[in-house]
Amino acid sequence: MSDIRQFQTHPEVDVATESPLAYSLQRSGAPAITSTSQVILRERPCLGHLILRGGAIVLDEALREVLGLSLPSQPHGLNHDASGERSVQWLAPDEWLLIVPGGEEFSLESQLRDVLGDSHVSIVNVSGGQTVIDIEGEMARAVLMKSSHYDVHPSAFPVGKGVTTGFAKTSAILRRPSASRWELVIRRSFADYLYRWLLDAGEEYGIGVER
Amino acid sequence: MFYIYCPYCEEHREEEEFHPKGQAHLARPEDPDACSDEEWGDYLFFRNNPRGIHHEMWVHALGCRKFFNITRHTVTYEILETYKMGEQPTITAETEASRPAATASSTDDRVSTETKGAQGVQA
Amino acid sequence: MQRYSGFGLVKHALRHHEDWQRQWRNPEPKAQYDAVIIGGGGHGLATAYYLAKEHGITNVAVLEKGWLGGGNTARNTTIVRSNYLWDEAAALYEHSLKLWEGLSQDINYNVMFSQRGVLNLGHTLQDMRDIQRRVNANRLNGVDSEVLDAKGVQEIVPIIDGSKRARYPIMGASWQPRAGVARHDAVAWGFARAADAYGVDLLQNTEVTGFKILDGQVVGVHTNRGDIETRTVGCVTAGNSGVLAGMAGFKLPLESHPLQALVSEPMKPILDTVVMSNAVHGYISQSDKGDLVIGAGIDGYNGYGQRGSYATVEHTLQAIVEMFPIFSRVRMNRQWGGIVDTCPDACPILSKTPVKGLFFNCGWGTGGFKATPGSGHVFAATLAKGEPHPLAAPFSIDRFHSGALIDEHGAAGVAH
Amino acid sequence: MSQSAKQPNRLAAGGCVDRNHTLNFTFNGQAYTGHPGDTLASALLANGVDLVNRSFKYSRPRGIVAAGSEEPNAVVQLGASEAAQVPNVRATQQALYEGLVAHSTNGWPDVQKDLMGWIGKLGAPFMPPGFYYKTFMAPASMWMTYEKYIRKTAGLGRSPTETDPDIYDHMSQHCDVLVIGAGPAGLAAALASARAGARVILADEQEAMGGSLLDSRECLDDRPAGQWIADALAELERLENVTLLPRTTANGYHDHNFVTLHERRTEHLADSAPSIEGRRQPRSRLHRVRAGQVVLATGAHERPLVYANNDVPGNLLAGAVSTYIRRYGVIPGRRLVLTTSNDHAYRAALDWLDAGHDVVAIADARETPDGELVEQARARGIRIIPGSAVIEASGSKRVTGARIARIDREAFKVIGPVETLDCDTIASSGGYSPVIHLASHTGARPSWNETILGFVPNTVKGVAAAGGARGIYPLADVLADGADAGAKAAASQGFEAVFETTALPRVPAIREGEACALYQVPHEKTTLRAPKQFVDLQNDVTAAAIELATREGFESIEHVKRYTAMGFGTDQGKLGNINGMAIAARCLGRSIPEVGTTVFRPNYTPVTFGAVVGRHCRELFDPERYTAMHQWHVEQGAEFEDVGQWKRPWYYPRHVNGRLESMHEAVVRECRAVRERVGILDASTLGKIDIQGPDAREFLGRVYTNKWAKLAPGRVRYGLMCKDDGMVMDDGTTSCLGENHFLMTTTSGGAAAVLEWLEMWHQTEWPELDVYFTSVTDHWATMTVTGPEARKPLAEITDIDLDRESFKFMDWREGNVADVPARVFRISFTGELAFEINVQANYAMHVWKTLFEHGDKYGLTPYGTETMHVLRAEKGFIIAGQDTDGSVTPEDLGMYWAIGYDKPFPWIGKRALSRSDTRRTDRKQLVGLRPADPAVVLQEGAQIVFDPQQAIPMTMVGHVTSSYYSPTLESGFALAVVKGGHQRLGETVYLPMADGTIHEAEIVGTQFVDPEGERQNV
Repeated sequence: MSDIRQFQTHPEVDVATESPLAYSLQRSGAPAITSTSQVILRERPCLGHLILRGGAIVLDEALREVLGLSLPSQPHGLNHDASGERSVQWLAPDEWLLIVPGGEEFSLESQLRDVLGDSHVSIVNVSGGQTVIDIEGEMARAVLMKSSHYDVHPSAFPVGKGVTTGFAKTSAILRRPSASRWELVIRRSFADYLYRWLLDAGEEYGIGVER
Repeated sequence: MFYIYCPYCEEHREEEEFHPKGQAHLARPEDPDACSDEEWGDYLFFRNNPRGIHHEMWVHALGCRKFFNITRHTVTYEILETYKMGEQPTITAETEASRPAATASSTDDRVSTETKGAQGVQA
Repeated sequence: MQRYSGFGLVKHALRHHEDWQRQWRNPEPKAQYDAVIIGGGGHGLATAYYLAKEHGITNVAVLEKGWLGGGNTARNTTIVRSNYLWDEAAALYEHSLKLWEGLSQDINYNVMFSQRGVLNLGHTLQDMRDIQRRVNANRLNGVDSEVLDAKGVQEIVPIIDGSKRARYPIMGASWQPRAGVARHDAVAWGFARAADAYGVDLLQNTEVTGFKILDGQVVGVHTNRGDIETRTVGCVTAGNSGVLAGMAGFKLPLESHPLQALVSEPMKPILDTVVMSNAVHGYISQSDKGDLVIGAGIDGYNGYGQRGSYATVEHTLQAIVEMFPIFSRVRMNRQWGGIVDTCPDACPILSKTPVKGLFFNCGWGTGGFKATPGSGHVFAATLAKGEPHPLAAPFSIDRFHSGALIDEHGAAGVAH
Repeated sequence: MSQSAKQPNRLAAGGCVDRNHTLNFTFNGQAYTGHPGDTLASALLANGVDLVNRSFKYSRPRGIVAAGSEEPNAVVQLGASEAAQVPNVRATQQALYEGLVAHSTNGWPDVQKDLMGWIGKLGAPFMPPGFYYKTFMAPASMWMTYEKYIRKTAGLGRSPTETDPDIYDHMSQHCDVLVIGAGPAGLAAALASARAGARVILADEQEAMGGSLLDSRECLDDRPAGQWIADALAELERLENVTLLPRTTANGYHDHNFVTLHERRTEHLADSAPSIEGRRQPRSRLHRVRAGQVVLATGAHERPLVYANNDVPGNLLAGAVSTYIRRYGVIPGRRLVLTTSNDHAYRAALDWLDAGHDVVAIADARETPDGELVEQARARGIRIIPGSAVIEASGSKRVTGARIARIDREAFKVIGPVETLDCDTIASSGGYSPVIHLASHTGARPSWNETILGFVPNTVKGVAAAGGARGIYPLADVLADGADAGAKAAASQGFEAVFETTALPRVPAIREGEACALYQVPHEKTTLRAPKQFVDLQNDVTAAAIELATREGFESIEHVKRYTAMGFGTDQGKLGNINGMAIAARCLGRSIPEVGTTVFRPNYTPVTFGAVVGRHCRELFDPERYTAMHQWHVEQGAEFEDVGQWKRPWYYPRHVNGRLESMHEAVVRECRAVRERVGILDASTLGKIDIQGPDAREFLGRVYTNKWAKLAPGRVRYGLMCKDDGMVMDDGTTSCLGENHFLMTTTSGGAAAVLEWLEMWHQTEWPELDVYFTSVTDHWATMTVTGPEARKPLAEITDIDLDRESFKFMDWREGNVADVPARVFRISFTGELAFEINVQANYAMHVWKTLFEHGDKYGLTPYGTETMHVLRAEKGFIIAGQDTDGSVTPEDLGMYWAIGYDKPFPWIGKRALSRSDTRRTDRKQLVGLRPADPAVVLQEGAQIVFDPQQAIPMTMVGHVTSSYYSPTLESGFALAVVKGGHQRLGETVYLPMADGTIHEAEIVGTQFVDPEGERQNV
């Protein structure tokens, strides 16, 4: 849609890049992972994040065509492509979050816009505004229970689910891509607060951070 | 602490994810300039404040960010239904008045599973 | 009326306290009164007292659906202050504060009005601008008020965390030395006893079920104990005003919300002033019994359940521990909720209504207790004359149509 | 030294304490020992400590009365260090640990020789309820002095004066069935629902689970109760769907089955939480439980009888006597008199005998007690005195005797001679009160049950009481009731319940005689003249006080309670409230249900603030939001300002001549840099909303006051947003990115509210408009390069043509800045030439640093919010929220140019501008103020008057909203609102200050610098 101004945010040359957690890892440090660490954190920085808004049917068709990925139509659905590197998650009846390897988002948006033509949709690149944190380990669930009021019991939160919910004193997207791994999608400006929160919550479980 | 069924997320969520936004079904006058000061003041400031069934708007602020309506009892705090924007409540003060008096669950009837309405009912 | 005094107490003690009189009668309703006040809380009882004392109108009934002082009078955090921003509000609350200052002697009932001072803290630059603005306005309105810096706050409350460590460090405060706290129940009982002595009938367990209105003039009320004739009705039913307005056929610009409070276990004196913070949102004082009395926030939804959401209590205690980290090991004993009628501009309604002879005194939001004597005083004058007392006049319902709101939300600090 | 010599009241055998290990503790400075398994109370009793406290009003000696959460007297100060002080710990609920240090909370100079006790004794007659309302009134000026002394005598323990070393946390829990209480009913309920497959949480407040079974004399399946508890717990522990929470009190029951459980994780170990492998662990944890169904298996509290001097140490609850003997192996005396209204209390006498000590007599208020336990007592030779009760205890610091007489309960009279029995312990039981507190928290009122002589709960949807909590007491029935409740709870959550009665343990039924109603025991003297008969021990409320209250007209139970302070203690009236109600009922000639019950509120037992706060304290009290350049600001030594949750650089003090600049110096330097050369601001905190859709433009026209129909792609416009009451709500610039694509900016503090505002209008009022809003605040980092030389550093690192003609004011362009794709906006909040650079935040630090690499030679100076404020105020640009306060319209601001009066759609706020009050010409309007003395910087918030000579109260006509020193003007200047100000340019106003000075200022326009707006176009 030519009435929308798309914008490639990635530089063509290598420049210094700082993920939302860059400052925090330096300021608060990254506790080493030890044999008694029951929780492990890992940032997956600088991925491509797109917010899709529009009708489910047109967006689903476009996404299938471009990525071979179907749009979760049910609330809280989280679909991955075969590689597991690309995912799309239901955020609201007219809103989805697409996460792809960093750098793919511009061309993906272009391709989607090409396919979507004049449909009334919105695609917004928010890659600089959020980051993903992996949480793993036997006490990962306990840390989540200390942080969010959402029910993270396996019976209520199966693999393939993702929700936007309250987390500490802000909100976050909480996802369960596999049985052993949780993902938090958090906003850049809150990243330091949430990092400190997670380290504090995980202290009694010997939380470690993989860099 | 309310447990609110979000009609868009199709599940119950904690009250802390929502913001109450006051009386539901308030329509902005089509032609504000045709309103008298009194009519405009009524629209701005005068609200229903019933002791009993109340229809109110909430937003799932920390979730799907959708606005929706709740029929709630302002004394018992029971949520009788939640419904999407644009829909009408199935439970109102009038429908409740015409129901047979609800019996409070007593010690003999220890687990009441009585439900009202189609959705958003407190389990 | 039996006169209370220390000497009298000794006399009664020698007689094993066997001759104490009732503090008020328990009369049967009469068929007709010159004025009926609906609501036997602090404001209603004060209205009755001043009607009798200042205007000589004693054929008065106070109709209370439960027990005297059982509404918000029994559930508030007892703060009394008058440092409001706008001229109209400051005048009304200062009028009240002046009445507080002689109240125990006036009604011969020790309401334990303790002028230990109130601090309203500022944590941001904008807070401090608002504080300066309010204090300057108070000063020029004749209300005692000054601005303190962080050091000044620390001097008055040594146990507060005045360090920069805090998430929102304390930058300063407004300080009203004449402000303080009072014993909430005693205010209702004292006014009740004093009004009763003038012959006012205090009718408990008497619930109004409707109004008799003839040609736009109120001529009586229906109650669960029969009908009562009167051509003057003052409605002072915080937490129920909307329902009564509905019975009279009109709406009010207010909503009833839960307002919560809590107390700690009693402790030895450690905090001898009142500390309020709008920015981190908590306010605290220590009662004469030793409890920390803490006001929580107002819940955002309508509610008549006399309870609110637990999260509100959590947020309040977070704020208290943020300001007073030494209280982390102190324990919360009890929490409760009141029902406050809130107006869009956080100011009350003292007004005539579309029904002649029917007056409303409501919408005090979270600020009602401190206004009790002043509210009763100007409302009594309003009922007696049929026209608003000059201090009440700006608080008419009309302002919501004209737009002349008295917006205490804006810059007045927390309106508790 | 033998065990018994060290702990004279410790039995040689029995109980669940570990006699092989000894724990040392001190009480009031005296060293004692106890054993693992003891509570502080049981250890004190084992050591023969009778006197644990002084009462708060009369300073009477007090001892331990109960064994659980209902204990009113044994409230102690705990903690070995100042920071670890805990006020008001109930000794009956505090597990003993090595090194425990406790003190009595009252008593001066100490609890034994309490001088206040004399004052209490002499003063008591003058302290009826409400005495302070009746005195201390003259002279009025003395009240604050009286109050000081009243305050000193109040309170129990003391607050620590140092910061708590411990941490606390919260945990969210969800379950199908929450069972509260792990006594027989709770265990049975948990087993039944867990076996059905439900997710179950079982919480119990005691150190060990088992409840009343822990001191039961009964057998289950022919085995001691302890073995059945162990089996049940073992089974529950094996089940994955069960969470067991011992030492966990359900303290609040909130709406929609939200229950707070307070788990004491380390309080039984030490006064400060021990670290494990150097990792801090929380002292306690608050579980925030959302339960599908709740089973209240909270049991019942025994009621003491109210007789004269019933507060002397050595007066205990009958059940507590059994608990101390059977659970802790402690005999709290040598010679027992039991006074009871029921069979169940006979256990205490049997247990006492089993422990090898004398039971002097049992005074039974019933004429013909005949239950099985009565028979057993008779058979063992205990003297039973029917139709009688203890009417008075003798002794002061310890019971020395019991005065017993025949009583007529109906007539409330002593009808026989008084016999005095020599004893050191009086156990009493007036029956049992189901623990209905939790059920009452959500507003359900209980009902009086005449059969069990107690209130039973009425519950709301999703909650059921079981066993003793609803007045079912025989053990077999309790187990069955619990199992039934558990099965039904699971079934209602969709779990097939497989419960069968055969699954229950066999318990032989015990034939019990009917209990009688007895609360206050009559005395030979009238209540007002008899020795004190205590109802609420903690608050020193006596039967006489209640009688007096009712005489004085306090007829509602709420009035009685408030006038006497009954039930306001830390025990919340668990022991005394029903007795108090019964006494009030007697005095008023009403029945107990007519008097009604008071409303129980959370908490069931008090909870520390720390536990409620959890980890939302200290550095995690509230989020701190940072921009992508935050680290740079920190490294530059910036001072920060809190703007909403953001930390924004306020100013950057530099070391000049070895001294750190003051704020004034830094701001003057920063202002000059911008006005004379070039400065840079981190503006990333501005809210940014991406708006897409064919109706985006129409939507903007409705929510902004000004026009948007013709804004072309590539252009930017300032917009003002009102609420529908016409008052300014927010402002910012919006750029047209494409025909259907806009980028809106909001104030830093208003971002979330504005986004919600847009969504609300779209979703609720105009869903037909095709438009979407997405927050991009965090995605873009924003840096404003501004000043006459702003082009120079930027030109060095961008491929964008910065020429003033091709890149005009209020244009935006795309290009690279420091090799990073950027959107650059030529907008200005300083009045100088300015470029606002937006880049994806991950590259922002690179761009920011590169700007400095190239900007140094031009004097590129970082400036903070304070300088921004000065510069914008010099230009008359408002800050929404500072220059406006919710009572200011766009017209009041004089911003007529931003009001689209003739726009076709009645935009938000338009109608309100024509209300009678908003049309007044004497509204407070925004103007500039120039102090007569240029050295004066007016105070922000200073009030303005026209006539400085007026007496107080003065007529105020406005106030200063923004005021600064301007290095450019070399004078102070201000923005203010003044009544009718727009028509008063050139007039003089006055600002009377607190110190008595009166400043004079001239009303001027709001633009102090470059009113023609030429500088932004250089």
